[in-house]
Amino acid sequence: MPEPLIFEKSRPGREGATVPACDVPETAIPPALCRSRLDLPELAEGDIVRHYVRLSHMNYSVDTGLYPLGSCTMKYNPKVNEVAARMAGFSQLHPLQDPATVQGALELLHRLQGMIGEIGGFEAVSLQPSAGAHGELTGILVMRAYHLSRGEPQRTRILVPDSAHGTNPATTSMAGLEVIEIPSDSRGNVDLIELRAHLDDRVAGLMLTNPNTLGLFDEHLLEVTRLVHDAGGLVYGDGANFNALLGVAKPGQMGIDIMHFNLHKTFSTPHGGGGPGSGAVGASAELAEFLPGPVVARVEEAGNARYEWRVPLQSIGRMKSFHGNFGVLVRAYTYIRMLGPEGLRAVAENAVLNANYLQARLKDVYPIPHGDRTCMHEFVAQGSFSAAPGIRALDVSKRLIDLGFHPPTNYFPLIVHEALMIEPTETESIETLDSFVQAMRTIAREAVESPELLRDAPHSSPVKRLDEVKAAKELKVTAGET
Amino acid sequence: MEYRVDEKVRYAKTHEWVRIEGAEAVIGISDHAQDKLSDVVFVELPAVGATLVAGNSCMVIESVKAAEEVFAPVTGIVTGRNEKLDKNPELVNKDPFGEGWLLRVKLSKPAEAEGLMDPGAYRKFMETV
Amino acid sequence: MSFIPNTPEDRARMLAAIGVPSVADLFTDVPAEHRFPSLDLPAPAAEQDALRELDALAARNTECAHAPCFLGAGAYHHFIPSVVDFVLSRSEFSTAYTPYQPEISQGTLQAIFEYQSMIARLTGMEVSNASHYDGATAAAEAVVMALNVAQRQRRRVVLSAGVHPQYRAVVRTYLQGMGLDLCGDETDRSLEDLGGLCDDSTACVVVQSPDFFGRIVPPDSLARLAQSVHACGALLVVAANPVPLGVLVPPGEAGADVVVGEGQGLGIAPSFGGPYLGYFAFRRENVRKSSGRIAGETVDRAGTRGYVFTLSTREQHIRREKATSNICTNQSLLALGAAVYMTCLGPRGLRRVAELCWHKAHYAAARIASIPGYAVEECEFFHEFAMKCPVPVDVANKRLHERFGIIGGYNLAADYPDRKNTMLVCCTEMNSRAEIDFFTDALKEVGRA
Amino acid sequence: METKLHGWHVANAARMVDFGGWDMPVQYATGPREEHVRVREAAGLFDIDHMGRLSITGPGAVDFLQRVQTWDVTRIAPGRAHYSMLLNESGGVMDDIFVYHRNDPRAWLLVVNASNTRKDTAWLKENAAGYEVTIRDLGADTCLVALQGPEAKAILQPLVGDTDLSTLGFHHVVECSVSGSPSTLCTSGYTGEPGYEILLPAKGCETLWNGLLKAGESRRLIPCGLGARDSLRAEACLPLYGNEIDEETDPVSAGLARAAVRLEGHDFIGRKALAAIALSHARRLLVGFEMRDGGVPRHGYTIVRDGRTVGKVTTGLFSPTTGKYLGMGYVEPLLAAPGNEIEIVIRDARKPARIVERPFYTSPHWR
Repeated sequence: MPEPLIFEKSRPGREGATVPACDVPETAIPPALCRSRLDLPELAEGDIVRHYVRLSHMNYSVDTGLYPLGSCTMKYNPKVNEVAARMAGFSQLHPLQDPATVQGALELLHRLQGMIGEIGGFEAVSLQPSAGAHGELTGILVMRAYHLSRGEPQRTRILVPDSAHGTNPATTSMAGLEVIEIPSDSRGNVDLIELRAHLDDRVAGLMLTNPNTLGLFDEHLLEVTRLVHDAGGLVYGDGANFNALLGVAKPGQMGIDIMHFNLHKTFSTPHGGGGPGSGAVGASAELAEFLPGPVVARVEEAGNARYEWRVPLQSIGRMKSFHGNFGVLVRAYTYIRMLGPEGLRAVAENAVLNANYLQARLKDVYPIPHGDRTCMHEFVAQGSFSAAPGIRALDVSKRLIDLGFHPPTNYFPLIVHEALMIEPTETESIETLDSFVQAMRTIAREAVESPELLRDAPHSSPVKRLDEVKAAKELKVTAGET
Repeated sequence: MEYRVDEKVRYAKTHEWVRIEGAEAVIGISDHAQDKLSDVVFVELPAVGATLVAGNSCMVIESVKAAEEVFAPVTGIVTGRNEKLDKNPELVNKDPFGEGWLLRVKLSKPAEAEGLMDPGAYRKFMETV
Repeated sequence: MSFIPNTPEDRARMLAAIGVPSVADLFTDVPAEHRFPSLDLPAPAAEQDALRELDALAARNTECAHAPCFLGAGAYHHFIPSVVDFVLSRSEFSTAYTPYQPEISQGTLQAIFEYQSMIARLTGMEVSNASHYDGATAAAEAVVMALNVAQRQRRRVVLSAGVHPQYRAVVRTYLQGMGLDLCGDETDRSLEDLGGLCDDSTACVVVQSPDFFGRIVPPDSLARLAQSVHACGALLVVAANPVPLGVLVPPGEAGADVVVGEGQGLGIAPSFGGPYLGYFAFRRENVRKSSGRIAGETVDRAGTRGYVFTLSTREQHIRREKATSNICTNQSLLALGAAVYMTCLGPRGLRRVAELCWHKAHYAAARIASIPGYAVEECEFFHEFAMKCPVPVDVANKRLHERFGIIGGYNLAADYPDRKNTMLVCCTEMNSRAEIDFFTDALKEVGRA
Repeated sequence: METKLHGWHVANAARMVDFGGWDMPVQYATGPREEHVRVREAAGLFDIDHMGRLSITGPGAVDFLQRVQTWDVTRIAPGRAHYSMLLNESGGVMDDIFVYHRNDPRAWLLVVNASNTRKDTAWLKENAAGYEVTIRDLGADTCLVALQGPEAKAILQPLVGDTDLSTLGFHHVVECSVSGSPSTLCTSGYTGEPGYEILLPAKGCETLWNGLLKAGESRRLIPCGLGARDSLRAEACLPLYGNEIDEETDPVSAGLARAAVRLEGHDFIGRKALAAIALSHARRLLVGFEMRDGGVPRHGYTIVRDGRTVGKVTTGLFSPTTGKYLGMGYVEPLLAAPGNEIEIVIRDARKPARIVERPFYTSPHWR
C-alpha cells in the first residue's frame, strides 16, 4: 500500500507546531522584501508522525536484518553512540564559541585525533572531511600541495588501480590532476610490471584501496609502496575497507603516506540512509602541515593542559565549514572507547572470519574468481550460472529481497563480470550467516528450475522493480510537476 | 545475436555509421552500438556549426547506467542535428539507421569516408569483438 | 564483546568450514613484521563508564541552550519540535544506507523526493538535489556546476565579500588545482561593482542574502544583478539562509540560477558545527550539469508510483573522471530532518519563526543604538547586524561570558581585518525579551575600558 | 670586505660590485646570460666565500639548536643537512640558514647569509646562555665555493678519490679530500640544479679553485658571478634574504614552512607566534607571476588589481631558460591562487600578469 506524498495529505489551516507569540515590539518588514506565497504542507502533528513512520516501514535497515553490502561495512550501530551524541553538552554547542567555553569538546576531538592516528599509524589527523570521497579529495589536494612545495609542479599524474572505487578517478580530476589506470594481476594484486612502467617524475602518487575491492590484501603491498616512494611519489590509502585491518596492521607503517577513514563504516556511526558520515584523514609527518585546518592542539601551560585550534602551517585550506561532523565524531569516539585495543582487533578478526566462512560455504554454487585466496572482510562472487543463461546478478539480488535479506553490492568492482560483492561484517551471528547461505543456495536452484521467480523478483517488497528509464526520460524530481 | 547492418552506409571501428550524401554526410550509431548501450534516455548533440574531427569524441549518448561517447567518424562542420531525439531519445534504439540518426555534417575531407569499413567488413569486424 | 556474537565454539565451527587452523591464519597476506601491532589506546570501557566519561567531557562545555546566545555567523540556535528527533531516531531511517535497492528503500527515497520539493518551493527554484555536506561545500559544488555549464571554457569566478568567509575558503580549496581567476571579495563591493567584474570569461557570480553581515539584498537589485550576469552568459549563484526565506522573496524569483545554503536552521542542532545540511537548488535546464544525488518519480512493473535515484550517469560510479563531482552520498538523515521540520511548521509557522527573528533582532539593535560607545551599522538587516564596540570583541565576549554567562556575537575582525571592534550580533526566536534586555544592559558594563 | 678569491676575480676581468659589504664578482667576461645558461646545461663555479660559517660544538649542541632554529634537528641524520631559519619572537625571519650534521652529534655547522653573519653570531651567542656549546666562526680558515650544474658530478668525481659521489642523495654531507685537501662536501646549492657546496681549507684555496676550473674545462665549466646566481635562484623560486624574506616576514607567508619549520618536537624562539600567524589569515602570501605581455618587474614595484594596490614585487627577471618575464611578490591572500589576474605597475604603466605555480623552473637533471 503506497504512502501518499506529504503534499497530498496537506489541508489548508492545519498546523504541526506552535510558535510562541512575539514578546517584543514588532518592527514592520518592508512589503517589497516579502514573498507572496510558500507552498509547504499543512498537517497536524499526529498525521505527520504517521506519515514518516509509514515511510520508515518501507525501508530495510541494519536494525531490520543482514545488510551484506560490499565495501559499505553495514555493521550494527551501538545505541550508546546515539545517547552520547545527543548529550546537550555536545549537541547544543555553537561551532564558533570561544574555545575557553568548549574545552570538553576540544579535548574529545584531540583524543580522537590521537586514537585514529594510533590505529592507522599516522603522525597527524584532520577530522574535517565529511565523507570518504571528501577525505579522498583532501588527500589528493595534500599530495599536490606537497609536490608543489618541493618544487615539483610537473607531478600531475595519479595512478589508480582498475579495481578502485569510481570516486578515485572523479576525485583526481576534481583536483586538476590526471588519472592513469593500472591493471590488476591474475591474483587480484596491483600488477607490478604495469606499475613500474608508469613510475616516473610525473607521478604525484598512487591511490590504493587495501584490502582492495575484491576483498583481497595486496600480496606485494610493501613492494608497491617502496616502488612509488623510490620514484618520488606518494601513496594515498582509501580507507573504505579498513574494517579488515583494525588492530591487524597500521597502514602508516606499511608505506601509506595519507589515508582517509570512513568513521561511518569502520567506527560504526549510522549511515543515515546515505549520510552523514565522516572521512577523517591521517597523514605522515611529512604531510602533516598540509592537512586542512583547524585541528585541535594541546597546550601545556603552568602544568595544566589547554586545548586550542591550530591551522597546519601550509594547510591546503578548509574542506568544509566549522570543524567536521562533530556529532559523528562523538559516536566514533564512544565506539573506540567501548572496544579498546582488544575489541578493535576482535572486530577485524571476526569480520574477516565471517567473510571467509560465507565464501567457503558459497564457493560450490557461485563462481568466486579469487576463491582460492583467503579474503579479508569481503569477497566478490558472480551472479551468473551456466545452467541458467538468462539470469544476471541483479536477478539474484532482487530475489534475495524476497527471502528477507538486503542484497550485496551489484556490478562492482567493474573488473568482475556480474559481480556480487558480499561483506557480512563482524556483528552477524553464525545463525544469520547460515540462513543467508541457505537463501543464496535456494536462489541458485531457482535460477535453473524457475528463472522467472528471479526475473520478476522482488515479489514481497512495497514496490516491484522500478522503471529507471521512465524516471530518467520523463524527469520528475519535485511534487506537483506534470 | 544477429545485429542489423545497413548496406548503404560505411562504419567506424567505434560503431558509428556514415551515409554520404554529396558534400554532406549523415552520422549515427549502429544497431550493435545501440543494443550495447540499452535504453537511451538522453542525447547530447553538438551545436550546428561545431567542428568535428575524425576520431575525436563529439557527443555523449546516455542510457540509465552508461554515458557513452560518440566518436566522429569523419571530419566536418555540423549543419544539422536530429532535434527529434530531444523528446524521443528512444529513436536511437528503435531505428538507429533511420529516424535515430544523430548529425548531418559538411565534409571537410570527403576522402576520409573511404577509410571506413563497408558493410561486409563491418560484419566480419563485429564477429571479432 | 557485546557487539560481536561469535563465541569460541562458533569460531571453531567456522574455521573448520574454512579449513584453516586459527583466525590468525586468515591474515597471512599481511606482512609478518607489521601483523598485529600493539595499539596504545585506553582499555575498553563498560557502557556506563564510557557514558560517565563522556558526561564529564560534555559538562566542561557551555551549552548555548542554557546560556543567552547571540552568536550566529552561519550556524543558528532555533527551536526544534520534538517530532523531528523522534523521526530521526527511527533506525529504519538512520541505519539504512544510500538506497541502492529502491524496492526496499522507498521510505528514504520518498522522504528525499519530498525534501527536494520543499527546498525547490522555499527557494523558488525548479530542481533541488538530495543535498550536500554543508552550506560551504554546496557553494563550492555550485561553482563547479557553473564551470561545467560553461564547458570549462570560462575561468573567472566572481565572489562577493558578503558570502560567508568559510564558504569562500572552501570554494578556494576545492578549485585550487584548476587555475581559475577567483576574485571580487578582496573588498566589500556593491552589487553594481560585482556585476561590473563579470565578463564573457566569467562562469558565475556568487552573492549571499541575507549576507554574512545580516544585510538583505533587495529583490529588485538582485534581479538587476541577475540581468547583467546573464548578459555575460554567466550564472548567478545565491547563498541564502533558508529560515529568512519563510518570509523573504526567494532568490529564484529574482533570477538566481543556483540557490545554495546551510540548512542547519531547519531543525538541525548546532552540534558544534556538524553534521549539517547543504541544500542545492537550480534551474531545470542545468540538471545534467548538476552534482549530487537526485530522487525522481517513476512507476514499478505493476504501475504503482515509486521513487528512484535518477540521472546517475552524472555521477562518479559511472562517469568516473568525467563525473560532475566526486560526491557519492548526501546528508540523507539531515535532509529528512529538515523535511520533517518544514512539515511541522508549515508555511505559516516558518513565516512566524522568520518574523520573530526579525522583530527580536530589530528590538535588540534599537536598544543597542542607544548605548553610549556602541553603534549599529546602518542597513536593511534581517536577524544579524554588525555592532561597533568600544572595546575589542574578544574582550567584550570574555567579559560577557565571565560576568554574565552570555555567549556574545562573532568577532568580524577575525575575517575582515578592517572591521576592528565589530561584533556580529544574532537574534532568533530563542532569545526572549528578558534575555535581550539582559544582554544590552550587560553591554553597558562590558563597554567600560 | 674581500673573499679569499678576490685577487683571482680581479685578475680575471670580473666586474666587481658591493654586496652586503663584500666586494664580489657580479659577472665575468662571458656575461651573466651565458653564465646562467651554462649552469643549466653544463656547470658553473661560484665563489660563495662571503657566506657565514658557524660551527656549533659541545654536549649541549642539540638542545641549543632545537631552541634557536626552526627545524627539528633530531630528524637530521649524521651526514645530512637541512634548510632552516632563525626567527625573532614575533615569527619574523632573522635569517634563512643551512644546518649541517657532521658525523658527530656534538659538532654541527651552520651556513648563514653573508649580510647576516654578524647579526646571527651575536644573537646566537646571546641565546647560548645555559647551553654547553661553543660557537666558532670558521670564516677565516675555510673557503666556501659552489660547483653547480648537470656536469658537476662528473667534474668533481676524479678529484675526490674513493668517495663515490653517485651514492650521495640531495642534502648529504661528507668529509672528503678534494685534490688532496681535507674538505666538507654538501650536495646542495642555490641554482635549482644538482651540485655541490664545498668547504675548502683557506690555505691554497685559489689553487683548488683553479684546479676545479681546469678539471671542468672539457665539460664547459666556467666561473659564474652573482648576476647568474640571482637569475638562477629566481627561476627556481629560491628566496633571497632581503627580497622574499626579512624580519618583517614569517615563513608561513613566504610559503617556506614545510621546507624550514617543524613545529612539533621542539620549542624554538618564534614558535608561538608562528602558530598564531597560521590561525589568523596571513596578511599576505608570496606568489610567483608571469607577465602576459612582457615587461620586467623589479623589486619594490606595486601590484594592483581592479585599481587597488594589493601587493609588492620582491623579485623580477627575464628568465633565460623559459624565455618569459617572471617575478615573485607578496599579495593579499584572497588573490594568491594560481590563475588569479594581477597587474604590475612598471613606470606608471600597468602591465597584465597572471599568478602561476612556483617554481618557474624544475631541473630535469635531478633524476
